[in-house]
Amino acid sequence: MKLSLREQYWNLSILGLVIILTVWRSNQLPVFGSYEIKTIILGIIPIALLAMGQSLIIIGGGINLAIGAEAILINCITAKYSEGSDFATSLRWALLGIVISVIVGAVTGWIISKSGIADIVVTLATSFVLIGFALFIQPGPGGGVNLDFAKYFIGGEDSYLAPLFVLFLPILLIWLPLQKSRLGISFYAIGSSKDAAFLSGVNVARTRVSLYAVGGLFAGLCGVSLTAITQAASPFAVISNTATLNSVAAAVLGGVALAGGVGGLFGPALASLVLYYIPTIMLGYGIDPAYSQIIQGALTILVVLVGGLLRARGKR
Amino acid sequence: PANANNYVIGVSNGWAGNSWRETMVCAIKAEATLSKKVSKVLVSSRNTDAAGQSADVRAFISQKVNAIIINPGDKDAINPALGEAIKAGIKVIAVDGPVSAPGAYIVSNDQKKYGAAGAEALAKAMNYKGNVLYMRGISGHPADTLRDEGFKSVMAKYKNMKVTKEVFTNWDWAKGGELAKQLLKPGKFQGVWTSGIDYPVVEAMKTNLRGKYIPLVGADNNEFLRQTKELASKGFVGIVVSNPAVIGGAGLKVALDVLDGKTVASESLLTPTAWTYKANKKEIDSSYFVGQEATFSSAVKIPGYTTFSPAQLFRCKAPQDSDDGARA
Amino acid sequence: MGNLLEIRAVAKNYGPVVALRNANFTVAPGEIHALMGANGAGKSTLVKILTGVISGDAGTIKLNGEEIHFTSPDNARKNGVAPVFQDPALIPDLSLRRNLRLTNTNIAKFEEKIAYLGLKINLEEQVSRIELPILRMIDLARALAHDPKLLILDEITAALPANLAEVVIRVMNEEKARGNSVVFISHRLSEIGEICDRVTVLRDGIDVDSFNTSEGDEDRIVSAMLGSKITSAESKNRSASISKEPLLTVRGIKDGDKLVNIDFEIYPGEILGIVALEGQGQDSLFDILAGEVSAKAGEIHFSNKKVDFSHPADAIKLGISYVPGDRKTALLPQRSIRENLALTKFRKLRSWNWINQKNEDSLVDKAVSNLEIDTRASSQVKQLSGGNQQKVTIGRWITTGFDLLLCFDPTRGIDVGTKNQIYKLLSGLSAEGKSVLLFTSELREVQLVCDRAIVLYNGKVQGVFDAAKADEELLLNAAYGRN
Amino acid sequence: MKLKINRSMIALWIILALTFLVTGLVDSYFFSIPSIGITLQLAAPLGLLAAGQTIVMLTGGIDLSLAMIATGAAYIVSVKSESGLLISLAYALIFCVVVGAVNGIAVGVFGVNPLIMTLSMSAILIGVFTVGVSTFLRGSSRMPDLLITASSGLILDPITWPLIIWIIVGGFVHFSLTRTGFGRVIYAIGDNAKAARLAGVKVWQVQIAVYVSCAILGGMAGIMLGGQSGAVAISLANSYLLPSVAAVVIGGTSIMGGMGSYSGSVMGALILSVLSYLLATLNSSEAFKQLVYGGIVLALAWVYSSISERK
Ligand SMILES: Nc1ncnc2c1ncn2[C@@H]1O[C@H](COP(=O)(O)OP(=O)(O)OP(=O)(O)O)[C@@H](O)[C@H]1O
Ligand SMILES: Nc1ncnc2c1ncn2[C@@H]1O[C@H](COP(=O)(O)OP(=O)(O)OP(=O)(O)O)[C@@H](O)[C@H]1O
Ligand SMILES: [Mg+2]
Ligand SMILES: [Mg+2]
Repeated sequence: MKLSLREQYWNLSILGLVIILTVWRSNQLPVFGSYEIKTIILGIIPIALLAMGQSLIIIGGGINLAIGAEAILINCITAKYSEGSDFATSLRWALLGIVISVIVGAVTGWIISKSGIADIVVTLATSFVLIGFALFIQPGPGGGVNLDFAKYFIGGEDSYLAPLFVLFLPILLIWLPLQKSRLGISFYAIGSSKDAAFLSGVNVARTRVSLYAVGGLFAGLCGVSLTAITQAASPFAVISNTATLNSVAAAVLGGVALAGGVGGLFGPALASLVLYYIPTIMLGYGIDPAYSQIIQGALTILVVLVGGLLRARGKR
Repeated sequence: PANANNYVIGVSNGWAGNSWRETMVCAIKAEATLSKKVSKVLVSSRNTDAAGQSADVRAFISQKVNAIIINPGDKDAINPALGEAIKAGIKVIAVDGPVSAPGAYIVSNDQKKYGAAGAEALAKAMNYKGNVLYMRGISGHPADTLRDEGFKSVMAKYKNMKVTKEVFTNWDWAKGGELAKQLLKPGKFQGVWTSGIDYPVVEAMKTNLRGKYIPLVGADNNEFLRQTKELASKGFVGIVVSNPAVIGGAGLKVALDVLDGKTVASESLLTPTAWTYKANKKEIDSSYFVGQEATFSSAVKIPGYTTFSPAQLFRCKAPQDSDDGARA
Repeated sequence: MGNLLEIRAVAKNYGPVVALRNANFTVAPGEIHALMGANGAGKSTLVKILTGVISGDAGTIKLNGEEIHFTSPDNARKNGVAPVFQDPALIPDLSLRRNLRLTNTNIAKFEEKIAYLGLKINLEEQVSRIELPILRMIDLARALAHDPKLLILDEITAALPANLAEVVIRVMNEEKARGNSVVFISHRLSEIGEICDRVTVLRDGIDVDSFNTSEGDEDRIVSAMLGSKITSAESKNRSASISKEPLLTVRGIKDGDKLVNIDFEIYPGEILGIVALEGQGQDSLFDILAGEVSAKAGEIHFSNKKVDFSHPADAIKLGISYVPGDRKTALLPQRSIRENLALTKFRKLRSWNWINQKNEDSLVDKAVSNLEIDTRASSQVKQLSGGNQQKVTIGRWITTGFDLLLCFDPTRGIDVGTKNQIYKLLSGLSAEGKSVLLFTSELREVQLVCDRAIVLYNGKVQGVFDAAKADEELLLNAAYGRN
Repeated sequence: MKLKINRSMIALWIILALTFLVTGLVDSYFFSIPSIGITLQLAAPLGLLAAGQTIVMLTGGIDLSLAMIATGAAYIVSVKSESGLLISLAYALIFCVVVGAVNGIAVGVFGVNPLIMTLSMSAILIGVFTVGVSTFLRGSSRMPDLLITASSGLILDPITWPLIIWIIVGGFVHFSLTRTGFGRVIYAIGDNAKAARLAGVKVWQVQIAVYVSCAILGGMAGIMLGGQSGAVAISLANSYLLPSVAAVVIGGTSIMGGMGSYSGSVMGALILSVLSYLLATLNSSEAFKQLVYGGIVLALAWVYSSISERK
């Protein structure tokens, strides 16, 4: 599929930024080898997967403030029932967790369609409900996972291939085919103009259910990867809220328009790298982390501002 | 291979925007500066989950720090990353809460005793009878679970004392105050135990009980110390349980000892004390800092571990920030 | 021979508003059938029910004698009923190719139809970058690509320049020649008589008349549409009263795009018509005069003073008011008629004043009764039909007061009755000494309401004409650059 | 129009009455005069936050920095109170105006999406205050006694000072929105900013005024929260951010802008406060409470929207 010009520019600028930051970071480190690369990829997997799910939903004209809670719930489910288990059990629970996440997403989409309440409101409420469920299942930190299973996510020793696959397989196996399919186009359609989409024969309600279900798929992947990376789970609302807000920031930095209908998943995946690098590079200099928060906030505003100005110029 | 006077220390704090944690970090910086053995303290402090803290730890490994001081959000979940660190020869010191990674050192307040010490003093103040409002921290949080164990073990001893209401404040000051206002009714409770969310509860006693104070267990928060002092004459019994934030400094001390090749116990637990104004007037008076924030953790030294003065702590300068620092 | 389409006793309520009361409508095979009716008569609602966009409250629909109930436009298209809706049905953020994918349209066939319509189109182009008239043609080509037995065109010509409107008429005739049927909705009476076989007129949700065009004429349509309240527009003839001092002088305006060099002037009390084919830069000329965008070069003088607008507020302060072509850009869709009418009163942040309810009531009541706005759905302007919405956008300025009114195609998609009201309104304003700059896509309006007209072509003023001499032929020739 | 608003308000009244009754059944002390006084007192800061959020949401925006603005204002007042109450309040006011103006300029002039702008602003403020607590904002964060009284002082059961303040400020907000030109343009730019511009409204000026007003209301709420706690921590108002949005939304204000009212948000704030009381008194696990809170907010929004949509 051909990307729109705007999207190409955006992705290229973000890619440029990522390259600059990567060089910067690599200069900061005594060695920049496969362990360091693995470190970076593992550092962004959860937020990147979540950002992809969020981006998809925003593209479809929605927003999911419960996406972090969804991931935490799946994290809790899989970690609880995979603790001390063999490979097959861990795999089974991982798959089941993803299925549950898809169902949770679909139900969320269904509620939004059925009730006619704004996405923000519904997902604000479901975020409490999902954390409630997570607390039921795993009242405190704990759980575990089969180590061989976890290896498929975190890789062995210094190899970064496994995490790289975890990061890119969803894009290759889910996003690329989806984007070419009629369903994927329908996501853009309902995000761009619900009325026009309906007149074009898109079943808006059903598409929204699928939209949130696919978003749930990414949240589920995020939850499973959390289980694999940490080999445990923690059911805390603070964590899920932070993750959700980061996913929105990454989506926007990645060129997804909050108005819907515009953007892709490559940009947000790259943007989560930017969000990882800023504090990490500042950390490398021993700068007070409070400043990195200020810089990250200011940079986000700046990127969105410049992007907005460029877009306004492009329209003329 | 690091130069003995040039250690680089990484600090990972997974919960930010809270003065206890800020003081903990400042204590690490102050102690590191004083030791003259540290060239840099790299701090990552943000609200994050175990995956985020693992990422921090791995970034420290890439950075080849000599030791990592971590305040873990989770006992087990950071183990994969900490394991990699220990394997790479980096010393790992967990402060405030434990980690289960083999080879890591733990410097922590004894949270079980924290729960018990406050409960014991509360029982005494309540004359071993009456109803207790039990205001915990975050449901499922390891420290909360340990404190609960200690608290309940004491309560079990006294047949005439009953926990009639148990709530979670999420260690949120506004929420704690709100809960206290919603729950404190005249005559309903004879004492309150809080997991450190203390001073708003005293405010709630003023409004709800119209000044008829009941004993309250809190932590060594600056504002609570003040209330304990000033309201003592009005019949208020405040029980101050120490939970020093400067434990970060103790963590740094342990880190340096380990780096210097000294033998250090794998677990150092500090025993909390419970003060009341009647019994510990001197300690409370000397611990209260007039010009400090309400939530400031007032215990500014841990004998045997920390060496900085309050002023040095308040400066909060890492070696790389100081004009006299070892090296930029 | 049976009917292709048979609609019986269809009804639809939107809450308290009855959109369709009892509508009957039949279309024979190979017939071009005009569906007429005043604004709000229920034409679009009927189309939407027929094509499965919404479901009716009552009634039956038969296609080829079989009762059907389409659940979506897609469903309708698959069954040989292809609609072109009044509102564009293309997704703005998607490329054309992906839009076609969405409607399961055969690309090759679509391209063939595009060629057949005489257009050239890049399938990768994003829809939001395509101009409205071309979008309407694309909508048409897409409908044709589904090989419909029944083609439904809801006010497709409203946004089309004359040349493209002709193409649409050619298409309808060729569909008919192939034995297919067309339902054609338009407010342009002149189009109806020439090309339609049969006319059905809706009034207040009821089909009040239906006849073969050979049996009746435009007057019959108009009287059926309007019931008793028939009015016809009279040509005006009063260009004598124009003074020598122009109110507005425009010199050498450029917009960096279509407009190359525009010069003209308007006198107090004058209605100046502007005529141009689609895309001659007329919209950006209006935007410049209204202070919405600034010109790249040139000068504007108003009341003998050079002016420079950086915001519409600057123009409004001087007495220049703007009624944009797209009502959606001028209205607050979710707010009441009252708030829409009174909006300009509160444009200044400084005027943080208490609203005088009584004053406002009388102001609003006056505007509503002057303009005969249908207030059945007064709580939200978006529930009004197009004509009533247009009245609100003009009414706002009448309550505010102005010296020069910029009107961009105010009668587009509006029924004859309302049109005549608007003509009368404009004439009345000019009699009070106000000036009007009127862009119109309906050439006959120049002689109906204007004193003079200028024709834009190639970014310049091609000619200035006295309305009395500016018949449609002359204007059209000038608009095509022939004179 | 009258009919529709009344229907929605009736729906909200019914919902409030139901939650009120259920809470009273669970905990009979809730019906006592002092308890009602406390509930209203606790609702006041939420009601003020919701007022700011309502104004912004009516323009189609959202202010996610509101909690940090509230906390910041309270922190500044408490730390600077040694230099005098009025001076410390003036500092807080300046802080609110500056932050609100930056939000408003970014949104109104540079077209930055409000969600992103205020989210980032919140991150920036957290950073600034974290640095500030140990440097330029060092000091005792105890609230001055006068403000503690203003935030929780009793006048005559169940009437408290915060309730009076809320009624006065809330009434001012309500009438500004419904009866003044400023209110009209707020609705106008939320409904269709382009149309408002064409009608001569300087949209950016309104946006700035709106975000500044929101920040000032947030600051008041923060000071009230600080007063109710007795002292200020830099996480003071965090847990009020989502409820401030929920109250507005339950009250029927469209998140897209242009539709809604402050009276609805007041009802939303009251409903959430009663709900919070109910959850505090329930003897159940945290998990269950989270479930119930989310479920009830969703159910309320759903019931409300279906009642007020049906005509
Ligand atoms: N969503 C709605 N809610 C309430 N009333 C509506 C709604 N949509 C349309 N109406 C009302 O239904 C009636 C018919 O509207 P419709 O759009 O079908 O008219 P129309 O014949 O297409 O007129 P026009 O030529 O102006 O487009 C109008 O009176 C209008 O006010
Ligand atoms: N099942 C349906 N039957 C009939 N019409 C429908 C159906 N679903 C949607 N529509 C129509 O499609 C349009 C958009 O539908 P949808 O219900 O998705 O909008 P909405 O969610 O109410 O819009 P918004 O999000 O703007 O409030 C509406 O005009 C509605 O009339
Ligand atoms: Mg119509
Ligand atoms: Mg219509």
